[in-house]
Amino acid sequence: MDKPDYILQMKEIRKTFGPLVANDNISLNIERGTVHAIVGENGAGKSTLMNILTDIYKADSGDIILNGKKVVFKNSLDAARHGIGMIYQEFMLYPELSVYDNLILGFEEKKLGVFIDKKACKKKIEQICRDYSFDLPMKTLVKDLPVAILQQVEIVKALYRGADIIIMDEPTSVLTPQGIQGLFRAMRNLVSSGKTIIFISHKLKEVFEIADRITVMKDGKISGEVLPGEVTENQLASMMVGRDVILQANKVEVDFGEPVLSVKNLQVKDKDGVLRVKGVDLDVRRGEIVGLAGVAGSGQQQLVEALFGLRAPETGSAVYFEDTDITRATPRQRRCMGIGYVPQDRLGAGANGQSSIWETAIMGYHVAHGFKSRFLLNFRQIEEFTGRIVDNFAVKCQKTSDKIRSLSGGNIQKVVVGREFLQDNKLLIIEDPTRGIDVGAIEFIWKKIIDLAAGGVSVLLISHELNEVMQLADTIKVVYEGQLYDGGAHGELTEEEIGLIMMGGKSDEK
Amino acid sequence: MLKSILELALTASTFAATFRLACPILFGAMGGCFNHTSGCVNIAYEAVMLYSCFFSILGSYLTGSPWVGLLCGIGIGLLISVVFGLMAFVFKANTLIVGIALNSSAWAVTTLLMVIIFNVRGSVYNERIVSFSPIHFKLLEKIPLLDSIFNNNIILVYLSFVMVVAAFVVMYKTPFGLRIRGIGQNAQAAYTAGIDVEKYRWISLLLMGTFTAVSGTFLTLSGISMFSENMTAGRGFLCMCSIAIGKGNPLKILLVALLFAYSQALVLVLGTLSIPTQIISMIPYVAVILVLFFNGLKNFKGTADIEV
Amino acid sequence: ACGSSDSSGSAAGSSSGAGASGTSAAVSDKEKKTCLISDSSMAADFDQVIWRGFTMLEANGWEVKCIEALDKAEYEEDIYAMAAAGYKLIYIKGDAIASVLIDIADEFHAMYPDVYFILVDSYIEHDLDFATAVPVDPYESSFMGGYVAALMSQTKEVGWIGHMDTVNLARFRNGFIAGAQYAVPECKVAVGFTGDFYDPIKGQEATYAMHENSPNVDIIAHAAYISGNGVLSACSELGIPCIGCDAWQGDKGDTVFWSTLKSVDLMVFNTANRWLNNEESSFGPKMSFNIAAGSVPYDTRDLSALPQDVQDKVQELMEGIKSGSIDVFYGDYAEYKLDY
Amino acid sequence: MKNKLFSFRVKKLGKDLAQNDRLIINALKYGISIVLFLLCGSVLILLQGQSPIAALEAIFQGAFGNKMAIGNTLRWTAPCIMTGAAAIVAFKAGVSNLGIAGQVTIGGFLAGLIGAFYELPPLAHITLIIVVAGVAGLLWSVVPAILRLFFNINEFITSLMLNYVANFLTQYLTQQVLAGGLDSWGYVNMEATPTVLSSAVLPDLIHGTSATLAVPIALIVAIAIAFLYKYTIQGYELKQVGENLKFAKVGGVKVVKQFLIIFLLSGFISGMCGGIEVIGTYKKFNTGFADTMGWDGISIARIAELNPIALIFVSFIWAALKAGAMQMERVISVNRLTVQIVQYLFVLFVSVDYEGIYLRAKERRAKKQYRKEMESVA
Ligand SMILES: Nc1ncnc2c1ncn2[C@@H]1O[C@H](COP(=O)(O)OP(=O)(O)OP(=O)(O)O)[C@@H](O)[C@H]1O
Ligand SMILES: Nc1ncnc2c1ncn2[C@@H]1O[C@H](COP(=O)(O)OP(=O)(O)OP(=O)(O)O)[C@@H](O)[C@H]1O
Ligand SMILES: [Mg+2]
Ligand SMILES: [Mg+2]
Repeated sequence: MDKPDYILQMKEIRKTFGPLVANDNISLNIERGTVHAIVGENGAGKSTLMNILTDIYKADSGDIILNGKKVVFKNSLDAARHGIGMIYQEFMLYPELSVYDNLILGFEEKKLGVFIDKKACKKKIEQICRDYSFDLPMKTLVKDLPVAILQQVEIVKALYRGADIIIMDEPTSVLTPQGIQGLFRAMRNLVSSGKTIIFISHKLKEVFEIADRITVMKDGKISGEVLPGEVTENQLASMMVGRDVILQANKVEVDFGEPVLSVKNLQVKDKDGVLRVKGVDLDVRRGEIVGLAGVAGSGQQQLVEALFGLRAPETGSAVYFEDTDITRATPRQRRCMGIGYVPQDRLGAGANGQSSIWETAIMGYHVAHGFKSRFLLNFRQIEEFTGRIVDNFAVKCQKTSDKIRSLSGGNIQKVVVGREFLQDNKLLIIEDPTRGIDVGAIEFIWKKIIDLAAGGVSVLLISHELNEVMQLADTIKVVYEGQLYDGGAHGELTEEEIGLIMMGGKSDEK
Repeated sequence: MLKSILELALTASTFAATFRLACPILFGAMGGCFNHTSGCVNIAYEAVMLYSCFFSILGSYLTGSPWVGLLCGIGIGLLISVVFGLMAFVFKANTLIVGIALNSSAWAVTTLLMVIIFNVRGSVYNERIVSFSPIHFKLLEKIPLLDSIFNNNIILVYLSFVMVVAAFVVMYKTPFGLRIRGIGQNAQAAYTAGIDVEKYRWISLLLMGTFTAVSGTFLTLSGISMFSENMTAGRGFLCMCSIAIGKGNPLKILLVALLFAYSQALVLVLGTLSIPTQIISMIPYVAVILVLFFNGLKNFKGTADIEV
Repeated sequence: ACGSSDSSGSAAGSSSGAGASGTSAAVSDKEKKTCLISDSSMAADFDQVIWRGFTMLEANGWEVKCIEALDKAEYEEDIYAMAAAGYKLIYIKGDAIASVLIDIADEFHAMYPDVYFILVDSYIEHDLDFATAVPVDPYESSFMGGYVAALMSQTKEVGWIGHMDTVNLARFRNGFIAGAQYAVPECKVAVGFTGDFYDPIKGQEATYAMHENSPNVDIIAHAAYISGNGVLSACSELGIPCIGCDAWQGDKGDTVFWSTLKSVDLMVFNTANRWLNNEESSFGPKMSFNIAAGSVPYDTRDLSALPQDVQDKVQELMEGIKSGSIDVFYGDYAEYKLDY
Repeated sequence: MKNKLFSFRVKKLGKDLAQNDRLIINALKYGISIVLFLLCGSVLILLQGQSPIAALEAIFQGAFGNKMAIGNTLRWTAPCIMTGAAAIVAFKAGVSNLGIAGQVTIGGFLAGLIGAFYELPPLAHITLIIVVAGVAGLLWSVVPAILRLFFNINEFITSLMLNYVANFLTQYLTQQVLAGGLDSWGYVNMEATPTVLSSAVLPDLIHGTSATLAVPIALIVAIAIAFLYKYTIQGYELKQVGENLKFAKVGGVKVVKQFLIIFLLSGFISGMCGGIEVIGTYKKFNTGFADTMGWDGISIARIAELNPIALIFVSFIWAALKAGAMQMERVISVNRLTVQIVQYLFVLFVSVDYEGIYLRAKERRAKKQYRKEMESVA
């Protein structure tokens, strides 16, 4: 075939947000029956482009050509009717509805013209599950499911809607290696049965594994289009960032001191009263990075909440920080003692979306470090500290009184991380510090974490990104079903071995 | 004393009154539950109801037919909800404030209209205002207790209970209800599912306007055939509370509405004993707080906390 | 600005006409101009009755105006403003306004020496020589209502429905009971409340409740302001004869056969005309407008529709009260006697 | 300027496009609202067969025409500021306190009691009354606070319901307990507590008018709130708690304490407002005097965009309208309800999201411009 069979072509797409040009005359061709990856830095405009494709945003100018015909979507429904399905970076699910309701919502089969035809819907879903080998608990409420399953729900949803082109915006960011392999199997399955997939990811290794063709975006423009065989991972990374990046943490040897944090028999219930952490013992020594790996929903969330005083542990649990009993201490007390915390959910817990950058930047600092007066805000000090974050972490912003929401996700993350890193903490609890941020930023944050530990700060790193844990941690622990399993020291076990423990494969070896 | 309280509280007439008093709360609440579930903070029930009270009697006065009155009431209810919708959805105003402004001006507007049209203050009463006539079921006559509780009410009373079933079916058995629930939980997700969120919000708002207006018509044309200033007397807020307590589920709302109606009925029968009316009048409001309290007991952990 | 009288009122001609129109013909140097400053909304039936006095005046060529002074802060200004606008006879309803008048009396009188005040339905103590307080006690008219109710009742069991337990309402209730038991000593009175001033639905339901729980009650009277309209319509529906309140409510239901009136409308009409004839010096600081003073606690339309023997008894009672031979505060009810 | 943040802002002012936009948006907002307000008002007045000009003149006369009128306007300003401040404290921190009216009622009731039945030297008496009224309002707001904090029950409904309870409770206490039960006939005015002693009466601000010291007290409250939010750590924490609770909790803010403080502060200000109204204006507690005050307060606070300084001006205008409306009714035959209607129409008009509309329009224009340029290039 000399003329490729393009299912989708985007021509000269332009989209601006106020003064910002998110997509600058982008043209993109997608071949039928392939996995087409799009990579790029944070804020390069990938999500925006996809949102234009699904008519969430209207392009300022440019055309979309689908199956050789120019189309103008009236709304998202219209886009979906044309066979474009999207799995969003942030899941588009309804927490209080069952999986079944989540799947059919908006595309219900009807009987008698007005009622939902449950049987017909069910049949259709079962057919899809069988064809692509998915297994979903239909009656469970979505809020009770782990992320890996939610991912599947999203895919089945797209298929249920009859999508021919499935867009996946960073679908792997919360999956285990096994989960990722499962997803890839499903993707290959889909492609082989004629579906087309647009795959957005920051994880270049995965891109190389699955993609048939890779488009690189930078600053709202397309900076190159390559085949996976043509370039190396490092070449691709430098195409994205515009300079060389080494996605490798340079660990330095340090002597660990005495335990800073020691946890004895920690038991924690979640808000519905289910015991999620079932007797955890853990020591973090001075200067040590302890990494916790685990599938989402294994209890690490409750573990972290208990360690930072956001959730009360059960009686019998004990947590010591530098020999002080902090089992019942409040977050405020912990902050004053020198414990910092980078929460996973950056806009939910890390920052206040409605506030300005400085208001987010001094949260916690104003407690632990404090101002000259106990009652008044000291704007000189605020400006000084915020400025340090902006400078040290290269936050791209116009002024510190801007709304934090006006920053891109990666930059928000930098503000949050910077706030905790620059506070002279003795112990840092870091949860998913690089979720959804680009390689350049990841490299940067990794370096900061290693520098911190080298400076004598203890770090407890909880990440869904196994690679991250393996790269950074001196000691690896795996959380499975509320219990802690040994994952060996740095470099001791392979990714596959740890992945197996995460799935409960080695549960005897406690 | 206690014995006579109990006796009065359990007589058939108290239940009959409950049955009737629940009607205006139910209409408003069943109409409004979709609006609530779609995630819209709307407190304008009082306004819609009061306007509808006035226009119902106006319609009935002009034509002598309660049905025309009902239509006029619904018409104005729709108009008010359109105003609300314009402000809330088109001009993106804060819905709480729009609700307050509508509620607070409703009394002034209807009173002014009453002065202009009927040239009276206080209340409008006129022979030309015709109410709905009660329906008599021959079948029920033979069952004494049911007869005294359920028989001889106007059609709206029965319809209000049919509404509960209808609202339940729509909420849980139709795409419309499913979508409304989805929009309330994650409007963006619904939008990406190609659902015209605005349209559904509008529909649910208009439903609220329509049925809350029927509540208003019930107040004026259920036999008393009159309009008086501020005659809704806080019923709109009771609608709103029962929706919120029932979390938008029509069956739960029914229970809450019956509780309110029952405590209102108690006020009337207990007045014959010499318990101060002010104390009895507190019952419905204290009942709300108690219901919420017992509902919330399961959240009690011994310490003050805010779930985040 | 305040709505005019109840469209169905037409009371001018009908309410007994005691000492009415003849006087206004007299020639006077005074302008026929008067106003009312009330501390409550004209929505209340009682205010409507007062206002009816003004519409009667208006029909006789007076210029009338009313101010709903709903806020305490404006009372003083209202008084000055109306005097400045040339009103020389000012009716004040509400003790709060009256007490403001007393506070500013000296200053005001120096500025407007020829303004005269009538303090409507007020028991306030004062020593002003340019004001007269005219209390209108609901006790007497309720007594008359109870009296008629007991006479008309077959079962000798009557009902009474009020709005809320307030001290003022207790006078309505006790007057009614006293009257009923004066007519028929063994008469029973069932008492109910609507719990709300403005909610006719509750009036309706309270009536149903009374009908169910005291099935013997065959006549129901109300004193429940606007909620009372619900009582009347429920009575019409149930076919129970009933008694209205505050204004002639014979038009508000088929079975309303009596209305207990505090005839402030007549008081307004009377005093205005007497003031026009320069008789105000005879008013004194306090002028009671009870039956003895010419008040008529019912509407003649109602009276003429009663059976002849009841009519006679009512007339007899009226005469007795007027002459003082009948004491409405008999027996235990003496404690309700007010000392004017 | 001492600190950098400020100098940074000041430097930007004038050049900054966003600053320019803000000006335009505010001009649009108040311009459109006022024009619509005048238009609707005129139509309503014309409908009643009167001249809008005369009505406006009367309103102006009634609000600022003479010493008395200014006093009246000021008198109304005070409770508007106080209830508005109570609303700002609550709503800025994310608490839907719809119970302001109830808290005002309870505060007013206690003020009436202490004013009438305890004797103290004037200054001590007034201070005691204001403090006790505030505490009473505060205690009344504790109920929804506890329900929220211990049982996770939204305060939206509980606080609203407590308004009715407060109203009936004070009615009961006034009419039945204080008046000595149903069968007594002691007081002249049954709807109110006895008049307060002269030592409890709040002194006049302008002699011979109804403006009392309530006005400066209210001003102090508003300014204190402004200071609290702008310059104090406490205010910073309150704001963060209101905008993102989890963020604040993770940041080490004692959220339970802050939440309680919000409720209590809001309740305290409301209660104080009740006390000041009673000893300043009415000199006794009238049942139901606070019925609409809560809604008014929330409306005013929203018009002021939850800014305590703007609140002062908005309250003043609101009060002027209220005072003017009375004069309008006296002078010409326009029902004062007209003013109430247009007042709330104004609330509707200002509540429109002009910022969003303006920015969207601006973006559309920019895009059109771009498309035109592209076409002309092509
Ligand atoms: N709704 C919006 N309003 C204003 N700016 C926006 C909006 N959505 C995106 N942007 C901006 O547009 C730019 C491109 O954003 P986009 O989300 O497309 O980036 P991305 O390539 O998906 O980045 P990431 O890898 O972080 O997801 C960013 O600078 C972002 O801040
Ligand atoms: N893009 C930005 N976003 C937020 N804050 C910034 C930004 N750039 C600078 N600042 C802050 O503003 C302050 C002053 O800005 P900047 O360094 O540009 O000033 P300058 O003009 O170089 O110095 P000076 O004002 O002292 O002459 C700094 O403290 C810095 O923290
Ligand atoms: Mg993205
Ligand atoms: Mg992004």
